[in-house]
Amino acid sequence: MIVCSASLMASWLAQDQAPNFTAAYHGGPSWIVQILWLIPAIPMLAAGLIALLKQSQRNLAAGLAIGSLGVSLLLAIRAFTHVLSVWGQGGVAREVVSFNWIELGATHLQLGWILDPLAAIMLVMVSFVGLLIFVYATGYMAHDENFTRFFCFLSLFAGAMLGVIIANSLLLLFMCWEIVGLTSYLLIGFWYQKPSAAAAAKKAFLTTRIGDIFFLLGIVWLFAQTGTMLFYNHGAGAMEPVALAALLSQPAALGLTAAGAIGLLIFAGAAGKSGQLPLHVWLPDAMEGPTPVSALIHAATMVAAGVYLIARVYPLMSAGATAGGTTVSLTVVAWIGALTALFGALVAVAQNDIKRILAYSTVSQLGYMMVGLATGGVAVGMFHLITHAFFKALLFLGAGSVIHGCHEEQDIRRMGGLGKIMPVTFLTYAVGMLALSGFPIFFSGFWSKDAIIGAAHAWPVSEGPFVLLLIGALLTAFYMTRQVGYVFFGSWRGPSHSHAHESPLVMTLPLSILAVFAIGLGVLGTPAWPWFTSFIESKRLLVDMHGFSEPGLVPLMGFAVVLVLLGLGAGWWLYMQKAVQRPATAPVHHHQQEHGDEPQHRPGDIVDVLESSAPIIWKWLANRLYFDELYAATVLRWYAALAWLSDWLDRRVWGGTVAAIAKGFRGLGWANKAIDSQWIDGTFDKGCEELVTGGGLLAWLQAGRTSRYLRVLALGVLVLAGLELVVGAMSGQVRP
Amino acid sequence: MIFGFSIAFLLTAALTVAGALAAALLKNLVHCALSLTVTFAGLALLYLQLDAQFAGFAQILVYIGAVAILVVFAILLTRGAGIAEYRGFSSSWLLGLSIAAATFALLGWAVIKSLPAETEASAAPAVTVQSIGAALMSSYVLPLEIVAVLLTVALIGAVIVAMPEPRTRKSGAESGGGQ
Amino acid sequence: MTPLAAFLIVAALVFAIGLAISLTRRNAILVLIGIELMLNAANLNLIAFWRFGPHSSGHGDGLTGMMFAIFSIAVAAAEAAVGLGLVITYHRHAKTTDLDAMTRMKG
Amino acid sequence: MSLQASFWNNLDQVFVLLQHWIAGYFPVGLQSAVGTILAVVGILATFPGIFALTTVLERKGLGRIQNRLGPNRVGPLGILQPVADGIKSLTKEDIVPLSADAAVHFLAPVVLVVAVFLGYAVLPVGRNMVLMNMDAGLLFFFAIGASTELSIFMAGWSSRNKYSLLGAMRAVAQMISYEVPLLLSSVVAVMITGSLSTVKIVEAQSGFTGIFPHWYVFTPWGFAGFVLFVIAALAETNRSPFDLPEGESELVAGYFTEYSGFKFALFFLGEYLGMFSIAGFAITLFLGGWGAPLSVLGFVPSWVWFFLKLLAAIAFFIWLRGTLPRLRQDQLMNFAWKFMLPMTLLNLLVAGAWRFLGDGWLRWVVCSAVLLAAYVLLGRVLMRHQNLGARSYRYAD
Repeated sequence: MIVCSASLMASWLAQDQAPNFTAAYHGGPSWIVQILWLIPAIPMLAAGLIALLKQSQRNLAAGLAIGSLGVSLLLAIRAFTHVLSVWGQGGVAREVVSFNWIELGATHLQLGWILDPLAAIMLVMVSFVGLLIFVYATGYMAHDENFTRFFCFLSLFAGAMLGVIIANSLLLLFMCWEIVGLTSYLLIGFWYQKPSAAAAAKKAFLTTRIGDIFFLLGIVWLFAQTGTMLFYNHGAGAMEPVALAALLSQPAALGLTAAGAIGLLIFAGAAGKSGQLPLHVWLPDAMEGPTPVSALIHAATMVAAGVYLIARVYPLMSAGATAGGTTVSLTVVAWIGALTALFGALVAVAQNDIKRILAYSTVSQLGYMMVGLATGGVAVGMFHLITHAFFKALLFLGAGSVIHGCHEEQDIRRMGGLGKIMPVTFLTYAVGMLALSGFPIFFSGFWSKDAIIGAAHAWPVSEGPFVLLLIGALLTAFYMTRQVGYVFFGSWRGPSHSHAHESPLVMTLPLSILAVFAIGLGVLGTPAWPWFTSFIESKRLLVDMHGFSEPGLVPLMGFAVVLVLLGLGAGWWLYMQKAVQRPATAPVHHHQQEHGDEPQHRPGDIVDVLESSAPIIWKWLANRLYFDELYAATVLRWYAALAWLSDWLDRRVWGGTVAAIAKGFRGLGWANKAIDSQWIDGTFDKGCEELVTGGGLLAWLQAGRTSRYLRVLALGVLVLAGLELVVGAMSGQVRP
Repeated sequence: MIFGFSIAFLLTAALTVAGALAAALLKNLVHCALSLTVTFAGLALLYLQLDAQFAGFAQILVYIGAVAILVVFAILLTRGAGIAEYRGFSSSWLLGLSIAAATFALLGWAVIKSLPAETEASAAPAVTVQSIGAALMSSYVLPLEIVAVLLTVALIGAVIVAMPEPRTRKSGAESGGGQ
Repeated sequence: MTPLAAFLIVAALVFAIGLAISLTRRNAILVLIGIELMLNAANLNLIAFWRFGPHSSGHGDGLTGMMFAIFSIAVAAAEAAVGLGLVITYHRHAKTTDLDAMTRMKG
Repeated sequence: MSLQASFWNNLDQVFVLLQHWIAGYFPVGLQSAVGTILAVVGILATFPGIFALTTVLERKGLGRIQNRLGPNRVGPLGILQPVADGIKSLTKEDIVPLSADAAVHFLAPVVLVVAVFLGYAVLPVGRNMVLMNMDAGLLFFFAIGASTELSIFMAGWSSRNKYSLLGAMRAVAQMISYEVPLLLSSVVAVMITGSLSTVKIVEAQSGFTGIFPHWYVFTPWGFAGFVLFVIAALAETNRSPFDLPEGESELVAGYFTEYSGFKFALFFLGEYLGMFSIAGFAITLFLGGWGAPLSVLGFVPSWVWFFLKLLAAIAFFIWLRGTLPRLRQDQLMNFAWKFMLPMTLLNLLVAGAWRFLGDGWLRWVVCSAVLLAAYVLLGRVLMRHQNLGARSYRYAD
């Protein structure tokens, strides 16, 4: 019944091209796929145009950005319906368009784009959420004088992100990936006047670079092994059996196959982008950017790019997996994801900056997605990605609305009682919070997260991730409740002179829409009607209530629900039932909130309940388990040490030996003074010469002398040419 | 013919190399520039001996007609003209010289080793100016366009670079004329 | 007819001299002159190979080598214009064309 | 053919026949070389002769224009004046300034004269009367012309004299600036002919409709090209009104201030030979070369026509010199870059249109209209910014 209804809907949505389905299969790809490139191209074009605008042309800029993304959204929906209809006809909707970009003799680099369920649903999600956030941003940034620049960056980001999604070539994906990174940098540092923002931008850029280097290595390796960068190319792509078999047959170091090694490298890139454990440090600081940016980039879309990447290369990651078994790379992904999930949840408990809490919850949720991918396959992870995109965007926009309402106050200890003041925000925020913490049945987060937990439970390798995820779920519920309790309950603890207010409609409207989706999306992925899974895997869709009666599913669900309720309850008991009050004694000093620092106490700030009970742990959590400090202490320290060492070498070893020689000679000279005075002068001069030469030697490397560079250049070329010729002589092109 | 080299070739080659050497060794910059033009002319003659009329004349037109003049102007505008600059050679000239010598040795070795000393000269290719023009307009039209753009950009760039800032308008005025 | 090797040797010699100029002379203009010489040597090579090589190469017309030379002449002209312009500007700022003195990037 | 026709024919080819006849006395191996040498001798003999003639013509002509007699002592009506000048310049002391750069100072005039003479190699002075009929003749001429600038610079710089240097700078700047329109304006003829060979260009113009010749100057683009070419040629040869480089009232004698005696004469010679050659090319490109102006006059030998046209051109130059005032440097440059260049470029387009519009009256209308409109508009635009008014005398009256 559902099937035919789905197919009916499909054929209704795609009447005009019902004839050329067959074309889509047998002949060339259908028109929507042909013009798929427009989806990213249009926002990029808009970005270019906006860049040409004057600072004063705000409305035009916003109009361009929103309009272009709107067009992209329409196209995306069209593509989505196309895929739906193909699926409804029972086909595997995967159409690719590829073309040669550069031809280097025999080898040529190919670019191309792809339309399959994965890409289609991501397209719709990104352009839709993006559109809402654009609208929201017009309200949020209304008072910023760099309005136009902001929208230029936003559109550029949207275009690049859509490009990442439709890319069918690792190369194209990597290009867009880097543009995305660039825009993220630009937007985090949007208020570059704030040193903390500038620093955060730099941090984000560099940290993600670390991942991207590995990613690039992986790409190059893959290209070297398979000779193509296309994912799917009618059997010749890198994600298709032939290439994969070749990769599997290739052994690499440490008993890994080439496939596994490349998978790990690519995962490093993904980890950098979506803040997985070693490389997560940039994500919380990224909250220095304007809130819409945090919502769009660092919650909904960009950070999901990593997950999407893993989903894209999933055939590679899972290549060689025995039935029910797993691969090395997937195991790594699962463990790292699980650890990240727990870590994020833990740290989020002890944060006081409203956006930081959300940031850490994002980190943790991304961990969930990774685990989902690794243990349950593409569909599970992607489902959580989609739902999370909606409710996390909702939460961030809500937070933004709160901040906006509280006059740029971000510390939840100085809010409170806003539930009455800004009702819309409160309600929507509560929806988002419940969805995030996975409140049963009604909220999308429940289904998606539950699917992940179920998958982790069924994972043959180890129970570890499963346990970690459960604890994470508990904590998630807890810290979200804590936050809501702080922000919306109790009484206003902020400076008495500032009065919070509800945000304008352009901000609350997107909130409401997102809230609807945060609730509604859940139905797509219930075990009874696994629409999403079968859509992604383009299987036939069946509905059966027996989906629930799989062994151990319901108990598991129940257990998860219990945990969630436990978390909620604890939060309620600690933060709502006796509302948090400001200690009446301490006077209020309202000073400029400095962002991106450890949450430090200021007089007038209330002491958290947990803090008073378990200060040590609290301190650790509040300082994010000292990760930044760790890096500062290790990586940075090493660099510093290296620099210092070279400096020391310069001074001591070079100059020092020289000086020592000189001293020695000098001493000798003094000793021989009585005997012979010529010596002294001689050695003296000698010593001085030595010193001079030593100094000169050191200076030699440094001076910016063009002629010297020329010389070195020429020498290098000479050597290369010589090598070439010698090799030629060896191989006999040059007759020796 | 002397050891298989036509006298004309020997003369032009000697002229070319002599000019280059003079450009390398003379103290006075203008002398360097002038001997450089001798080299250019010699190269043009070599082109003519290679039946590349068009290239040869283009060489004269561009290098002697434009580049040499440009160099000379630059020398005059940078006051490098009259005074034979003292220490014309950089401190570590020996290294540079050895590098150059090594380069020559390498190239010479490659040429000698890789080519038969006596290449039978194939018949002179019948290349008329028409054929060159046709080729420029047909199969080389894209490079032609690109070079056109490049030249335009270079023209504008050179003018802008050499354009005097407002404060130094007086001193820069003639340099604008020079470009 | 003079053998190909002879032309190539002359070209190599000119190239080496140009390199020597740009490596040993201190005046920026002279360095540019050296670069021009090197370009010319390359052109000579191109023409020589065009003359001695097979006359149907690349696009079927036996012109590839000469075209290459002609284009490189054009490019060399642009290069000279811009380079000398730069030298003049630098001289206006720093009152020197001595490469060894051109160690500052601030104008 | 009839006797008379053959007579005229032989008269037309007389020099060619002479050359072959003389060369005939030499062994076969040398004949081509001898023929070349003879042709060179011919050139070396003819044009300096015309130079001698021109000096006296110019002085007398200017004299008439300025309402005086001019040279009239040496020989009848002062015809032999050039001989006297030649003897004088040969016998005069050759002074080289102490601080001058002797070598360059000596080389400069030589280079100039050699370059200028080379230019004649591709100049067809009559039917079958060209030294080298090379495929890229025009390009050769321009390449050689470009290299004369160098000699002028050498002269100005080596003299160590501020007037010389200023003159040289002016001259080089001016010549570079006007080389562009010169070249571009001659390209139209090349476009229509489809060849760079001077001989082909002349032959392309040798036809007649009715009695009127097919000279390029009688077409819109040809006329525009001719005018532009002549203007650029005046500037290229530093003739008045573009004679700033040697403006006596400003810089004593420009770049050859410091030259005297025979070197001075060489410069003089070089200047005038340059003028002749460029005039010769103007004739070749636009005035039908050695072709007869009317079909009925076709029997007259071709070289006669060429030299008649040359003399007419010289007379024209003298007339201009006597008439026009001297420009200012900035006017000179503006004129080159803001008027000449756009017009020449436009002329190229017009010639292309002419080529592709096919026969008929249409192309006449279109081409003339475009050129006229461009001329008028450009003139308006350029004139707007310089406020021309009644001249105001600051010190007089």
